[in-house]
Amino acid sequence: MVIKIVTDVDLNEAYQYLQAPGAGGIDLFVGTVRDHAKGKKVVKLVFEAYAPMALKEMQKIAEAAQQQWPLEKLVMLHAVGEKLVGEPVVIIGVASAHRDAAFSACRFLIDELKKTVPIWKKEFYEDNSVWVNAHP
Amino acid sequence: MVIKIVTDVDLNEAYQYLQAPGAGGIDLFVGTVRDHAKGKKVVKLVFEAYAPMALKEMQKIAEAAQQQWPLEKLVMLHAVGEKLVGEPVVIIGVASAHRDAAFSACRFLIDELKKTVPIWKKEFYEDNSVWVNAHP
Amino acid sequence: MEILLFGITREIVGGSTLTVEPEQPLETVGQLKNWLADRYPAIKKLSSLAIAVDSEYADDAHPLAPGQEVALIPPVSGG
Amino acid sequence: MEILLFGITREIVGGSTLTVEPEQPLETVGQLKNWLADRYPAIKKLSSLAIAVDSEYADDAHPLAPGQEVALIPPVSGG
Repeated sequence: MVIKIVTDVDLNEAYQYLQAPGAGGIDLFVGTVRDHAKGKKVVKLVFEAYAPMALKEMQKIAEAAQQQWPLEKLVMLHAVGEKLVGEPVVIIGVASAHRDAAFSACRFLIDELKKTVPIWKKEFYEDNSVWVNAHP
Repeated sequence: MVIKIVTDVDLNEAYQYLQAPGAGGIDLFVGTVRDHAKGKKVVKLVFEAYAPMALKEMQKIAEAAQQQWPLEKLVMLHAVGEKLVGEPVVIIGVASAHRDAAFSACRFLIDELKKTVPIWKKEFYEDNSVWVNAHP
Repeated sequence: MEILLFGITREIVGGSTLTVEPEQPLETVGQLKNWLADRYPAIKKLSSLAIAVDSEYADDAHPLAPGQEVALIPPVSGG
Repeated sequence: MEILLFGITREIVGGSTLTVEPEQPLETVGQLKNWLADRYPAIKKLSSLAIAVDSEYADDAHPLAPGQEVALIPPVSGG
């Protein structure tokens, strides 16, 4: 199990960690910076993390996934700092003997990450910027 | 939309095709050679395709996915020839504005590919070999 | 008529193409399937057998005509 | 007591840490939340506010003690 908060997330690095002779299915989710949000043009994102706690929370989610599905390997990489349109910000990867578990676990991991892991995203539009989810 | 039957599938190539400024979620499925099947040790796989028809069938599946979900990009790569344990044999990738569509479409594409695309897999064990699914 | 063979059907017949020379013309996909089953009992043991005409799945009623590309499609196992 | 600030709470307070010097000791997470809400009305407008003690989410009843690492956790938005 590899869990990291880094400046740049890398797909090849993630894929490397997912190698296992018993794995037949690997699902990789890559979250990237989209050029629009809520009808506005997005220029860039800035991510900030409370790193020690974020790593702990990611670890908890990963353990929950491992209890629920038979996983060979698991990787969670999240970027911090400034990210431009098209750049990857988060990579979740799961290797399992069968694809069912890989898809389900990967989906679970990204959904839970978004709910509990102390990482914050500021969206910069052409005219202003907003901390995502901060206000109702 | 990129659909190919190739000697070696490549994750970076697939990821390249999935770049789109409107994409926020990319889901990649990589099918790899597992070291066991039905309780037996697998030494290698050999894939054979009826390529012109396989490409047509993959195209149909891709179009069905595009009708069902709002997709920015879609890639399906399938290998032919001999593949050893750990090697990737199929890569399915989908980029969409939101992760829901990316996960659902990716899952749909690999499930359908396994049902209809004329590609055949021979599993080589230590003592014999079998065309997968051939017999009840 | 020459038909393309793949996977286990290639091994059953012992070649990647088979020249079909029936006594009476085979007019449909269904008739071709029966002709094959009579000559290659191993084909009857497969989980399923489909026929593609011009690289599209064709049902039993599908007519056969000269110049078509015909292929046997044993149970697929890609992915 | 010094608390760590992130995201919008860092901007509301205007710094990445806040030294909390209450007139009366804050004994629980709930009391700290009330103290903050009184001094920073903008905090009350957030969708939610959690407190982490020693890098774990802590509920309102959680006791505060010297030597703990305390952090404000505004609504998260990773991924």
